[in-house]
Amino acid sequence: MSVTTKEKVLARRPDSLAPAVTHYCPGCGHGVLHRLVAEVIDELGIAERTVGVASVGCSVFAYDYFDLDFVQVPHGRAPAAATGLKRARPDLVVFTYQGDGDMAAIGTAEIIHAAVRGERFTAVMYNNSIYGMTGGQMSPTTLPGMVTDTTPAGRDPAEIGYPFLVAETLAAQPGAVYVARTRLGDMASIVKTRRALLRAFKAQLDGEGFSMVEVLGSCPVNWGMSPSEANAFVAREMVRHFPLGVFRDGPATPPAVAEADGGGGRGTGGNVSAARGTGAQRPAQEGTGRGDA
Amino acid sequence: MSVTTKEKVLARRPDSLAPAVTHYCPGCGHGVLHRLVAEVIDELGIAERTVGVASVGCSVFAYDYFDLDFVQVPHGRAPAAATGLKRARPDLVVFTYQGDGDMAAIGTAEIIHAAVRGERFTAVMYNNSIYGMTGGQMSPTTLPGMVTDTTPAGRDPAEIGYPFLVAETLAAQPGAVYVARTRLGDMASIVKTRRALLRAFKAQLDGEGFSMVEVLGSCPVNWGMSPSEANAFVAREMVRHFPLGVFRDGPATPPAVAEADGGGGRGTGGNVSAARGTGAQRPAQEGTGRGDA
Amino acid sequence: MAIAATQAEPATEALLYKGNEALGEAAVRAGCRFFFGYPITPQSELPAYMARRLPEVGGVYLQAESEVAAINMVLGASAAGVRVMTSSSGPGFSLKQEGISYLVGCELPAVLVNIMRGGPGLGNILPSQADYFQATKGGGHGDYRLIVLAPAGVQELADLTGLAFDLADVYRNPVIVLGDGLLGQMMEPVRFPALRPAPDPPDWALTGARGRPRRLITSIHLAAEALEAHNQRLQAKFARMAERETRWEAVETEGARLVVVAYGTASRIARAAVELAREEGLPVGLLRPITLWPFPAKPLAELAGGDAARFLAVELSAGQMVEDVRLAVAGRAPVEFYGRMGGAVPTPREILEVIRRQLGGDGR
Amino acid sequence: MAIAATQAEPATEALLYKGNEALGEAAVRAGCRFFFGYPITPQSELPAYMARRLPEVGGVYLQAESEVAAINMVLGASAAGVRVMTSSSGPGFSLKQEGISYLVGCELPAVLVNIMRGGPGLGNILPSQADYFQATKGGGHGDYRLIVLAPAGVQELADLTGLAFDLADVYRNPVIVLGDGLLGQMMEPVRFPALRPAPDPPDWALTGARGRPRRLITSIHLAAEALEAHNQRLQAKFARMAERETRWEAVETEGARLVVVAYGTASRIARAAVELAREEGLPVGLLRPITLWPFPAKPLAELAGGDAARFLAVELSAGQMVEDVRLAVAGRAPVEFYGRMGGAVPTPREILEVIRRQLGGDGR
Amino acid sequence: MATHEIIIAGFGGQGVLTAGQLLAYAGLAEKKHVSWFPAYGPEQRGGTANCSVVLSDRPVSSPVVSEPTAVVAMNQPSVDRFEPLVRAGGALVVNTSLARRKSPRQDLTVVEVPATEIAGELGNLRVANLVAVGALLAATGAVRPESVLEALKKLLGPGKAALLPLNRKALERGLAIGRRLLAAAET
Amino acid sequence: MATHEIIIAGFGGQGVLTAGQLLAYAGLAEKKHVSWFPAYGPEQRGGTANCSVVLSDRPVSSPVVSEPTAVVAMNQPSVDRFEPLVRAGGALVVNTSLARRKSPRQDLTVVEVPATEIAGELGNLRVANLVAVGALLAATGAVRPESVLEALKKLLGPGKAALLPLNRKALERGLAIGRRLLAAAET
Amino acid sequence: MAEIHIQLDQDRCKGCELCVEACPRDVLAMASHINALGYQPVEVVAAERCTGCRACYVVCPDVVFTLTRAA
Amino acid sequence: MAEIHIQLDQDRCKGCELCVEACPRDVLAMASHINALGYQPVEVVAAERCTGCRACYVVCPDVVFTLTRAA
Ligand SMILES: Cc1ncc(C[n+]2csc(CCOP(=O)(O)OP(=O)(O)O)c2C)c(N)n1
Ligand SMILES: Cc1ncc(C[n+]2csc(CCOP(=O)(O)OP(=O)(O)O)c2C)c(N)n1
Ligand code: SF4
Ligand code: SF4
Ligand code: SF4
Ligand code: SF4
Ligand code: SF4
Ligand code: SF4
Ligand SMILES: [Mg+2]
Ligand SMILES: [Mg+2]
Repeated sequence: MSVTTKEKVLARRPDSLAPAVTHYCPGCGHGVLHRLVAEVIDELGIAERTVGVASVGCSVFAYDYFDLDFVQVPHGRAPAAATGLKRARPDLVVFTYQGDGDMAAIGTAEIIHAAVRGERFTAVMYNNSIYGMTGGQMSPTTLPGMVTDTTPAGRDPAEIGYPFLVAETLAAQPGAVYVARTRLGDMASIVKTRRALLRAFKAQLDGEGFSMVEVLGSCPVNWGMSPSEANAFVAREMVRHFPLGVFRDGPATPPAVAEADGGGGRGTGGNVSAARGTGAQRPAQEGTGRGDA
Repeated sequence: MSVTTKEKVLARRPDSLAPAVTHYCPGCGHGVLHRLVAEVIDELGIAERTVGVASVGCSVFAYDYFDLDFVQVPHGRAPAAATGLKRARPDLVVFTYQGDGDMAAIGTAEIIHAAVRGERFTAVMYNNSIYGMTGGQMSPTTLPGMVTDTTPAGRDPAEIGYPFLVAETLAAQPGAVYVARTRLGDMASIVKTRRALLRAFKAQLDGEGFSMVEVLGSCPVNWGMSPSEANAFVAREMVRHFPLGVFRDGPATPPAVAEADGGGGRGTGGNVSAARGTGAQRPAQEGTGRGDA
Repeated sequence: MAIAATQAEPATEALLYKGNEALGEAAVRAGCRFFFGYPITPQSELPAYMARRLPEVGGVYLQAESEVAAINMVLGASAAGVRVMTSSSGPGFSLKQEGISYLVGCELPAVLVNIMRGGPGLGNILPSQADYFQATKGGGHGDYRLIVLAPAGVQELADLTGLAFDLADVYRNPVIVLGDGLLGQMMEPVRFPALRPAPDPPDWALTGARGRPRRLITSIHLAAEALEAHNQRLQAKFARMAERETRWEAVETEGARLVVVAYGTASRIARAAVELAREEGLPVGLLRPITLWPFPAKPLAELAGGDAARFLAVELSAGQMVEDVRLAVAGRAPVEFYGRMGGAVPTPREILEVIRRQLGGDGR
Repeated sequence: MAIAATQAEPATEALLYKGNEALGEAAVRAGCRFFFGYPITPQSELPAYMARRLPEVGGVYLQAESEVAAINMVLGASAAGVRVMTSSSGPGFSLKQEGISYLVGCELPAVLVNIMRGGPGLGNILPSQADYFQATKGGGHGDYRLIVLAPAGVQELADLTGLAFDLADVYRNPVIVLGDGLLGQMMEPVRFPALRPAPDPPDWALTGARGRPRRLITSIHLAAEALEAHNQRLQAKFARMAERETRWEAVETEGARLVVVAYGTASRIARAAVELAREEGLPVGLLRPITLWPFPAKPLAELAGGDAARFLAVELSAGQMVEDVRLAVAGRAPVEFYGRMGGAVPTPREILEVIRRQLGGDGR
Repeated sequence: MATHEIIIAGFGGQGVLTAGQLLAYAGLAEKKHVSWFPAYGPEQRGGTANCSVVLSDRPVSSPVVSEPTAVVAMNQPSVDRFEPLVRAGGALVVNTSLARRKSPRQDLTVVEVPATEIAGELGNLRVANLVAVGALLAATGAVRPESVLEALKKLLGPGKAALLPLNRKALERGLAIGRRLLAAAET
Repeated sequence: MATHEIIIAGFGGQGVLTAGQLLAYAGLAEKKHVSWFPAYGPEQRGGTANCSVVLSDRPVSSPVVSEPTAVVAMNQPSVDRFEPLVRAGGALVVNTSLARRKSPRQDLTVVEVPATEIAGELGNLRVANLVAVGALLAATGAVRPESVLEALKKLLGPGKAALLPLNRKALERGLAIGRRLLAAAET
Repeated sequence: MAEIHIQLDQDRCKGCELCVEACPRDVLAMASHINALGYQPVEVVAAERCTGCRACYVVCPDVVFTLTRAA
Repeated sequence: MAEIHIQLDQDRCKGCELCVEACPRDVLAMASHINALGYQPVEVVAAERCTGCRACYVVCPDVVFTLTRAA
């Protein structure tokens, strides 16, 4: 069934998405997020110079689903590999696609230092509060009380803390230029996610620094919910622990010096590059954190 | 020359400090920080149940200088080892003593997750903006423009970012109960550092969560300065990039939920432990960040 | 040290257990109360089991932020004198190599589990034995040796796990339990010994220097003389282990002209092949190393000096243990290799074919 | 691939270089433009050199946040098709093992330097050869092999570094340059070949799928058949390497009754000892493996089949390479071992004593 | 037969792994040597699965069955893959609801049972596995049906005891069909 | 002598490593085979240091000198440690400003020179190493003094060329003292 | 509104029902047959009601929909 | 103010001069001799001026000072 030339296309698979059927469970948001990334790449017309870095998690086979050059790297290390790639060929557009376990646990140091140094790639994180691929173990982003394979009595914050907030932590790093958290589920939230991804890739194209979008999504299978229930859980519960919003949007700046003396006049006698202006650094929350963002 | 009983002791080596002569370079602040930690342990009367965790850096031989049980662990992993120790024997008082390279580079994931989970030990970090032990390479906390062995033209923030702010980043993690940054040099700043250490160990004794003090100090040898110049550099330059202050002082709370709905009423239907009150989470800066703190 | 206890305590009824879960239960019964791990297939049932089970006995399961953190949590807990375990598979076990080298240098006991999968890289999650070199020759830096236990069934997995804790404590050295996805996932009946309480902290543990001089645990010895002396002490310890702790099983090796050498999962299939061969009247035996280090070189050398005219190493790898067989046999008889890789598992009949070819003399 | 180029280009005047710095310069001349590392003694002069030198040739030096990050930056850069290097010592090299296994699985070239120091654990910063097993048998998981080059002097260090890049590209496999603190710190004259430009990206590199089908670099093969096939391809490649790339130096081995086997730094001292022995008229030769993998088993076997009545392996370790010597000699002659550990370096006379004892026949 | 080497294969959700475990538990209760081993297709989610079960009066050598004495094939791919492996004289149970046999091997005892349909009749598609197990027991006598029911009781636990009658019924339907077909074949 | 195997030893700050490098550079300029190897005490900061320098007309085997043909000992611990190792007939230069000899070995050419004091006279304690090197050259002729000066020029580079005269003076003072002492000894 | 053409790639559908829920006009429903993946796929039951709002396309994780409007 | 007793463990002193700078009363100065560690250590040159303010002790990285006051 091909689309005839007489028709106006309202919606179709983006070119950067390969036609393969994914291995994702029914209703899993990874598929939606893949499509959004592909749409943004198409919109920016950068497919021919984009390289993706696949991480280890359910999205490990992302390389089969995008029609782009791809490399698959060790668990958690996608930001390091992306750094190597981008430093080697700054003309490429580079993005990582990672899970919460991948980025918020084993890959913590790599993502933070990418943000500190202002590496010019875009990190996309699918946060489903669980290790999906290995069968549903706790992640650092698991919600308090959530029962998983390794928190059989529910995550107890008194023992193992509250969820790790990746977007906020990265937004606070000096080399970050765009950091946002969005969610999937309904049409409006998906459209907002697309917009955030577009801004993140644009930030990379501008060459100013590190960009990242954390996307809250479901894992119906390991949560033991129907796809629809799982989406509702994202909208109702996840956002209470992970506020949606843009946490950084502006040129890379050293937060400390900025606070101390307004960002000007620093330098310790060495080759300090021209001081760049102090961008907006406070979270500009889009929604109220109550699931309506 | 022993002190006779007729005299009042104004100042003497704390008992928890071993009499060994250190291998530190003349004027290096590690010696002062060792003494302060020992004084605090003496003051709290906890020497007999305290275990130190030595990291890799110039302070690797800290175990020879404290009169305490000690274990020396791989570079950057002191927070993980301290976690294991404290989880195995919660009755012990456990602290790590780490450098900026150790904690802010290779050990980033370990220290952040200790703060996320609220591990009940105290981390002490000596931040001299350089890898002292290996001969003066750049650290993630090296100042812009600073010339090191591996930034021969000075750290260029446009290429490798501005310094990583460890205290601020840790203070933002949900399991942190006390996080401060102080400096060494003059008497007043040293006394403030001692006070911060005391609060940090007390927080551990209270059993509420993770505590940490980042102490700005010198490396005269690798900075190529006299001890006195080096101290002046800390007071004048370092503090402009690393504002002094208490960044967290209050019970562990999940920042996100606290922001979203005031910290009450959370829970996702599982076993959420009794919600604890929302402590002060905004940095309460002690000084102005201009070296007079 | 109560090595005997593990074996001697009255066993409970036989229960059907998955390998990974039997491993966990056996650890708990051996007095292990602390587990630090990071999820990875095909060992994930083990952490999940520990997460359920340890709180019941007053222990702690903690999911680390990474394998690197996990092995160093183990180091910290071990320094405090408790029985502690961690577990992973290929990629994660590679990340623990620095920590393992430190554990040895610090002389800290711990039980480390590797449930092997297909490699290199991410590979796949199917059974493999390609981490033999890493386990036995030292994947980490420096001169060191670990006892490596290679169970071939679920009961033995449970038994050797108990033994692993005892050996780790006796020698103050980490012990590896090396299995693969097949062993971890399969179910067999198992009888566990009675629950042992967690032992008291040993006299080197860090417990706070109350009423005694402070204790220090470190792997640093700056002077060449000091580090050489430390290494000599370690080497003497390794020599003692080699002398006392070598374990193997010989199946119909007496009078065998061909001796198949295989461990773990591969030995199960090799054993079936040997049975088929015996049914055909072929003079074939099986030597099954139970400790991969220390490797049972002596029994192999004796067989090579005796009736055995040739050896056949069978592994789920490109050929790793076969090097140790060759070292043991030292040229006295040909040593052939048959292996499958990447998660492929041979059938008994496939091995029987190889045996027939060997005995047919084509290979000579 | 321009292997010959490295050797054939007109050499510049001899310059006195520290080993670590010569390594860096040689890498730059071989077209390496990217270095990702993390400081550790005794290799720190190398990153410092690269930090100064690479910007001069339009390259990038980046100090990673850890060795784990460094090896994965290498992976990323290699995937982009550039010549790239990383470097470390013992503890840091252990941390790279997962990444190394991935590089092999992904068939990505890279040059990895380990300037060994005393272990296990933190040990000390003195010269050692105790990471031989890790380098040659695979410290990471899965079946894999790397070419391991073991230079014995600064000129050879420079030459082999150039060769390492070429071999890595030819075989699409990482290559290890294995030295120790002594080699890294010593100065000797060195002549460098002319500067080569960075090569164009090869036809598998990720450069963006402009005008061609997309490319994929991965180590994952989920099905047993697929991963076995991948491993078979890799093994075939390793076999080709073994056939073509074995390198060694034989010094007066002809007619020698005792052959000393030593590599790298130890071979320098062993050579002095052999010279002393020859001066005394003792029939002693030296076989120096230049590639540790593939190991020069054939020349050793030939010597064992010829005049050599015995072998003496000399290492700065508890005895690692000696296993490969034993495998090569396969029982045809006794193989003895002499080693020092923990940074201790033997004197030539000390080795001469051992040689005398061996030839005196006490050991027989 | 001293040793039963059984493969039970089907789609991911058809309960083939559980069916195998039931046989192993039953064998254990009968003091046999037993082993159970699961295998999944390369796809992680959904896809196919099978398990090897060995029941023997001597210690089990290989737990991976390569030449089964009996196969239960719950769908067509399983028939295609495993029918050729069954030993001569062995048994093959085919779930005809989801599979048609391919090669009519003459050297096997074949039991064709519409397990899924019967389960549907019983009101729960999930008990198709027990229907098939019933048929298997009819064909092989590998373990006694009562042992399977005992095992089932244990596996379900007190929480799900209510499901027992349904499962028993499924097992019995399978047994009955199997016995009937075999009797018919013999006559 | 076809091969000079030299050890230069002293405290961390005494420039013993640089002195050794100068010899190696000089040897290289004279087309000799050369090697230089530094060694530090176990203390990282300050402490003692030494280096091995080999100058030879054939390829250098071991770069680690264990039986030196000549030793320059800038302080007492260095005399204590290295004097016993010098080969019979070899040379020993002792910085008498910071060391007294222990065993008056008769089989050595000994040059005692107050290098630190002379350097002090010259206005910079740091050139004591060159005074000692001068004495060493007088005793061994390992390389020509001009080669050392050439090497020095290279090492200092244009930036520090101003230091050249001072260093030259130090070298010459050492040479002169050495030659005088040796001449005295011969007569 | 017959001008909207909903093209369904039914063999990709995993039957998650998210599109059915998302459609504001009840255009979609689950079919009763099983597709190649083993799922009951979505089907169009009231094409004439479709407004071309794209919600189905946007929420579908498996890119089952192609929507066109007659020009 | 002779009541303050400054006890110096001179063999620990590394001659960094930080105490000399820190002393508000110029009680301290660097000695001319070399100590066991190879440094010119600090010495007390005007004990009578000492107020017992502890600055020297507080800034000294090498715990050279013990300060007592006659009771
Ligand atoms: C070094 C290493 N450790 C562990 C694993 C096992 N592993 C694979 S995916 C994964 C976590 C996946 O969780 P997440 O990143 O949240 O992705 P999701 O599957 O939830 O999308 C883990 C722990 C591995 N492959 N490598
Ligand atoms: C795994 C590993 N990587 C690198 C090193 C080398 N190393 C030792 S100390 C150090 C950094 C020390 O810097 P810092 O932590 O700031 O402490 P400082 O010496 O400045 O007090 C490094 C990189 C090591 N020992 N182990
Ligand atoms: S396991 Fe969870 S995250 Fe993974 S594909 Fe299934 S639903 Fe998606
Ligand atoms: S190198 Fe720097 S940090 Fe280390 S002891 Fe010396 S002055 Fe202190
Ligand atoms: S485009 Fe809108 S109205 Fe039409 S089917 Fe899709 S969701 Fe329903
Ligand atoms: S959202 Fe997509 S996959 Fe889900 S039912 Fe609708 S068409 Fe099928
Ligand atoms: S106590 Fe105060 S006044 Fe006395 S010497 Fe010390 S700094 Fe000076
Ligand atoms: S501060 Fe301490 S070490 Fe420094 S000069 Fe004074 S007494 Fe000596
Ligand atoms: Mg996840
Ligand atoms: Mg530092």
